Amino acid sequence: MDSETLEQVASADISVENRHYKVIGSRPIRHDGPDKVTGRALFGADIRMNGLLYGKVLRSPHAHARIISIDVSRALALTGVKAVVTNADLPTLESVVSRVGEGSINWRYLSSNLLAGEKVLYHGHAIAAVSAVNPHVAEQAASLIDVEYEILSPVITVDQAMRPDASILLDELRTNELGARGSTPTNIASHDQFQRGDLDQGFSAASVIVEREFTTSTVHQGYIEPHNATAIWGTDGQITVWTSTQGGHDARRQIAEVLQLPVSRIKVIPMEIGGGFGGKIGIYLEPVAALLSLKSGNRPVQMTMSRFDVLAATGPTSGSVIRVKMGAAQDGQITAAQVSLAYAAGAYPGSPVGSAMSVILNPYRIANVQVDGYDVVTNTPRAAAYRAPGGTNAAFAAESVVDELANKLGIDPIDMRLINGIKEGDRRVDGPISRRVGYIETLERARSSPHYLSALSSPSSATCKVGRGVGSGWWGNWPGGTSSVSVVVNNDGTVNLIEGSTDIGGSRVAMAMMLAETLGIQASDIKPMVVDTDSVGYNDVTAGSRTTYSTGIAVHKAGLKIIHEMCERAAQLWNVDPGTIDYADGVLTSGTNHIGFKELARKIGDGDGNVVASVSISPNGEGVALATHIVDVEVDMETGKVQILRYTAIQDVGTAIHPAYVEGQLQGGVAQGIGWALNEEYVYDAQGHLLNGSLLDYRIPTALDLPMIETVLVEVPNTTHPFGVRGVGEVPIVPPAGAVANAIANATGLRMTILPMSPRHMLEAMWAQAK
Amino acid sequence: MQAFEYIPATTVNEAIAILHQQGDQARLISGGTDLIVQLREGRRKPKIVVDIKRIPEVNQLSYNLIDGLTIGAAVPCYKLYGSAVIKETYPGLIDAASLIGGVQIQGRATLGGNLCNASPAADSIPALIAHNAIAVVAGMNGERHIPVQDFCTSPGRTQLEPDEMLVSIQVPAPRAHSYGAYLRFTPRNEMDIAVVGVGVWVALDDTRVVITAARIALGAVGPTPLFVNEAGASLVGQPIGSQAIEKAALIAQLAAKPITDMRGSAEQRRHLVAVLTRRALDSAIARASA
Amino acid sequence: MAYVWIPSLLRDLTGGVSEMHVPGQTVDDLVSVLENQFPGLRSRLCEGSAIRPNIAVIIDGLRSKKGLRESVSDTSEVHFVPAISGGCSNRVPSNA
Amino acid sequence: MSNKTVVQATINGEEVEFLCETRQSLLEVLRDVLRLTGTKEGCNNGNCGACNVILEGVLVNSCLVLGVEVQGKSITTIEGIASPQGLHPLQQKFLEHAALQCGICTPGVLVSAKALLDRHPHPSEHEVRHWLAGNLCRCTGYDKIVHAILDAADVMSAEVTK
Repeated sequence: MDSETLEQVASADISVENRHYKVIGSRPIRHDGPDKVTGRALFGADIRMNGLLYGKVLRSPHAHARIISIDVSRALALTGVKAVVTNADLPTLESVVSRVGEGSINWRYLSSNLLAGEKVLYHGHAIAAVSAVNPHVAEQAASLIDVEYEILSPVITVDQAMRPDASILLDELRTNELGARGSTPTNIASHDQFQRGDLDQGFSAASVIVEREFTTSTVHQGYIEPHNATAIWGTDGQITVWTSTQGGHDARRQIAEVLQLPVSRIKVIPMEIGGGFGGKIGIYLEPVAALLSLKSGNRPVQMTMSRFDVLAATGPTSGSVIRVKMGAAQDGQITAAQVSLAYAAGAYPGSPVGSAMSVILNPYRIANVQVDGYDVVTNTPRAAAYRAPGGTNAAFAAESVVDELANKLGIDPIDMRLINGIKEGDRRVDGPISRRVGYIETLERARSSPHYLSALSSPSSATCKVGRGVGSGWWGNWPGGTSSVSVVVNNDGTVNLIEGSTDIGGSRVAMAMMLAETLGIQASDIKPMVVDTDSVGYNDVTAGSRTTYSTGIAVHKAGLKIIHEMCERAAQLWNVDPGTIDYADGVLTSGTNHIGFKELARKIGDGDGNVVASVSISPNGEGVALATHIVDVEVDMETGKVQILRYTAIQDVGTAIHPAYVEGQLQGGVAQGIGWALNEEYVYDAQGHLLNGSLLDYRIPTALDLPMIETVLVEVPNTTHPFGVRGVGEVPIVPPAGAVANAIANATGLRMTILPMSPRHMLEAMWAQAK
Repeated sequence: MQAFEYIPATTVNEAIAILHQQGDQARLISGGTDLIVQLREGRRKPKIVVDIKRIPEVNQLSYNLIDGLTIGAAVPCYKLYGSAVIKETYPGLIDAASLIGGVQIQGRATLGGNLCNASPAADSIPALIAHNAIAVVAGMNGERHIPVQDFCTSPGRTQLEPDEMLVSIQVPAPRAHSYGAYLRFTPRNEMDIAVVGVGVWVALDDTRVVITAARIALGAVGPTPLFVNEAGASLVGQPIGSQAIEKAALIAQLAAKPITDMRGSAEQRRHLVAVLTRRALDSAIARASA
Repeated sequence: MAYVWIPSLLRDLTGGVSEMHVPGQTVDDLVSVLENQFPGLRSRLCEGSAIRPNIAVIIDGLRSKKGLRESVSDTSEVHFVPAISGGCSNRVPSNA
Repeated sequence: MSNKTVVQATINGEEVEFLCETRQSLLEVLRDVLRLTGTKEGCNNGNCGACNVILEGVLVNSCLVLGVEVQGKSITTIEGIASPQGLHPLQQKFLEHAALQCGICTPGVLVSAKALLDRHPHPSEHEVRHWLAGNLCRCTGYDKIVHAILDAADVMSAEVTK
């Protein structure tokens, strides 16, 4: 088979509905599981080696200040200290914005975020780093670095940053309006817009209009493993980095750009990663550890962030202010919607407001719309991606308003969404025509679910009220990105699957299952492994719900190549034409000859050339994801505390390769969404100091805060994937805040317009309503 | 973390001698769940850390009808709720001991440490005050007794002299028909710091209708845990019922001096004092009249 | 002719025209035709010889990877939208 | 730099002797001195449970114990949960229920769960959730973790009955 026929085979396999799989849909034990339940799995901070030094970072105590001077002499004088690095050790980069797949990056900003240059832009901004013989000495040395600051006034929220007299973070920044550059210094990095139809006409056709402003707090991904990096700058100039990253090749490119080195000088070894959720795409420590190694006599240097560092200097996703005006006719049709979103990007431009602009109204078919989005810099950590970036805040606003419209019209909230829900062929609010999606299916399954059909439970006490809410969410998964895999057939019939997509939540087993399905063998006979950047072709990050989709296609194609080669080998064995060989369920047949995959592998052995295949692809079949959630809450009217009583997540998952891990994605996303809805927030004082930089006061949900999370997997296969895979990981975090807000409104009559809906904010809203 | 010397003391006198010699340079460790965090964050920088866990007196945990309950300063929380008789007799203390941190914190944390750490939001202190507990303190000049209600002087500071140590906490034997309760409010259901905590204790007459004595103490609404004598006193002689309880709650609320911080607003705290005082009294009265 | 949707922020250049048929084989062709008709439009969409990093070209509902070099058909519908940066500014895939 | 102290302890049934600085936590000793890196650091502050170990039969955060405090004590870490005969039922059930995603909290959760079942062999769902409240997991929403522990408890009590 040549490559063209391979393409045909792949596309011939795309008729996926009603297919009966042997491996896909089963629940085998993940290959990396035993190491992870016994403590043997090696995460980034678990690397130990001879001569290891430890690095620590000095961070800014101020939210906004000019650095006048840095004196490292006292630190260097401390016994046990090997080296100090500052921004002066990094190459000076031009302000160049690179197109990077679907995103963009200004390398100079990335560099200044690693080690601050002229200014510190948030409390916790890295300024210098020290290497020493142990972490305690390194920490002490960091505290001996003397920095002189000129303190500037900070802007923490988008409202503060957008004021005309606001303190300016980046002197060179001008507002970009689709290529038009503003003329005056500003904190508004960009303004984008979708506009279609006629708003006035749309609103005048409405019989009910709801208009509200929503405010949401900065929140963090909250992965339990802190960022870490271990690096050796070898005497030969080769750099080796062990790190926890969502993508080894991506980390390599960022390190190369920041250090102005060719990528071939750098090898990144992605270790097991303890959660990322988008926050471990950008680099923070890797080049710093490498520079410390270079300046410490080429000894290995390990850096691990403290939890405060993680919260103060990595991750968070944007706080936002969102205004929504929406009108609907008596029959429930949404006639017009006008939305504006302002997202805090943190210290450098790049909030997820662009995706939020699509997320906010895309579940619905609306003819008259205008959506404005503003990316605003603030004296808070540079925003990073967080699971469906920008989606949760956006959906909180829109889903609240849709719910309120439904209430006012006396329409059931699921019916309201059925009336307006997007279907194949409908025009999306962000422009394009919708492809096949399963939104309506999720709504129908929600309506007939045991949860929705059940009665609400009675309040547990006289001071409590109970209510039920519904919320939906749309997410435009990353259309693919590049994935590369290699496959080797061992002489005992097992198969090595070599990939570069870091496995955060069980993707290795999913890849093994897809290869097993393709080859007609058992998943346990596949040995999936994630390798370093020198050992496999380029792989984009594990993000954007792309891995099972894109790497899955690569795995499938590699499997087809293996089948092709195995047929060739069988043909030689039987002395027949390869074209006569039929391959099905792991058995090769030609006339009366037949042989199993394993047996043939044994016969081939190692003496006659291995059967191997490599594939690198960049597919383009975005599978849009949609979900509908139902939640029951109990609100203590005296304390304002909201308890989640029952939760059901219904999602179009395309095809669930390993259903348990798909359910896990839904449950995990819901849990994060509930945390965002109820208690998670960055608390700053007026000077911009982060006050709650610990896992005690940054309150992610504990086991006692959540009920079991029921899931309903709706399978509407994605026609661009051989097994119908659609990205599933991100959309589960989109509906929860809206759904919980709607449940609170149902219980109490109170429309919450602020996240988190913490007890304090709940009480304040109740008091305001009582006035 | 700054380097320090670690000395496992085996007698009270040895520990006190070190404190006497070293003054502020020495710090005692029992469970370490506060101290180790403070050392790590550089909030305390002792040169010497004295481990008191091998001293017999600080490990005693005993109860009898005459002396009541003796809780050695180094007894971890889990041992309190591991004892059936303590659980039954002092459920109001157990309420607090089982709320400090999670299970793994309770494996190490002690009420003694909770008291000496003197956090305004400490869970055990309002409960101990409500139960009229006494801190037994040893120093170079012998032993002295300090009512827990007077023990804390400001956030992180106590009446302990630099060369004194807490040996144990004495909780009086309960009188008939008396019980305590502790309630706190936190946004999460566990692993959280009290936005407000309320410890109460009530005694009923033999008919279990009239309140004969009551004590109410508040946490996280002032620089130290706050004993509100008037609130408890207002209940004495009153029949159990919502009227008396509402009044006591109102007095407690007026006594609170909350501030706004990252964990809650002053207004929210003032509001919660009344709610929790009411609920804690309901709970203690229900226990006492059962 | 491909059917091109003009982003609302560029409609000041097109005199309010929001969608139109444009001849061409590639996105680059379409942009050239539009530039001829509405001078200044190319520099708003492109930086040097590429689509601006923060703009995505969507053709028939699928995001283009090749930018200006992407082919279009007579029935294609083309949109220029803010790039959905699932990774914000720091997602750094290879195919620049 | 400070002097080091010799400490003897029993770790996972084996007697060990190590040198440590007084300021090193048990977590640092396990990971950096003894290279038992199965015990994880998530917050170094007692708030996440990733470093949980069993000390003298009691569940503790190893980040809140000094290495020098364990002189003469017995410690069980994640590396000591399985036996030469195979995985502990909890470990087996975690695999079967897909009760882990990234796996960083898993060692601490398993150690907590073992301490729970050692003390309360038949916990209710609420008791499991209460006991695990100090173990933060950001991936799973706890659902499958709770199921796995309840299932393991059933299996273990069935084995005891046999």
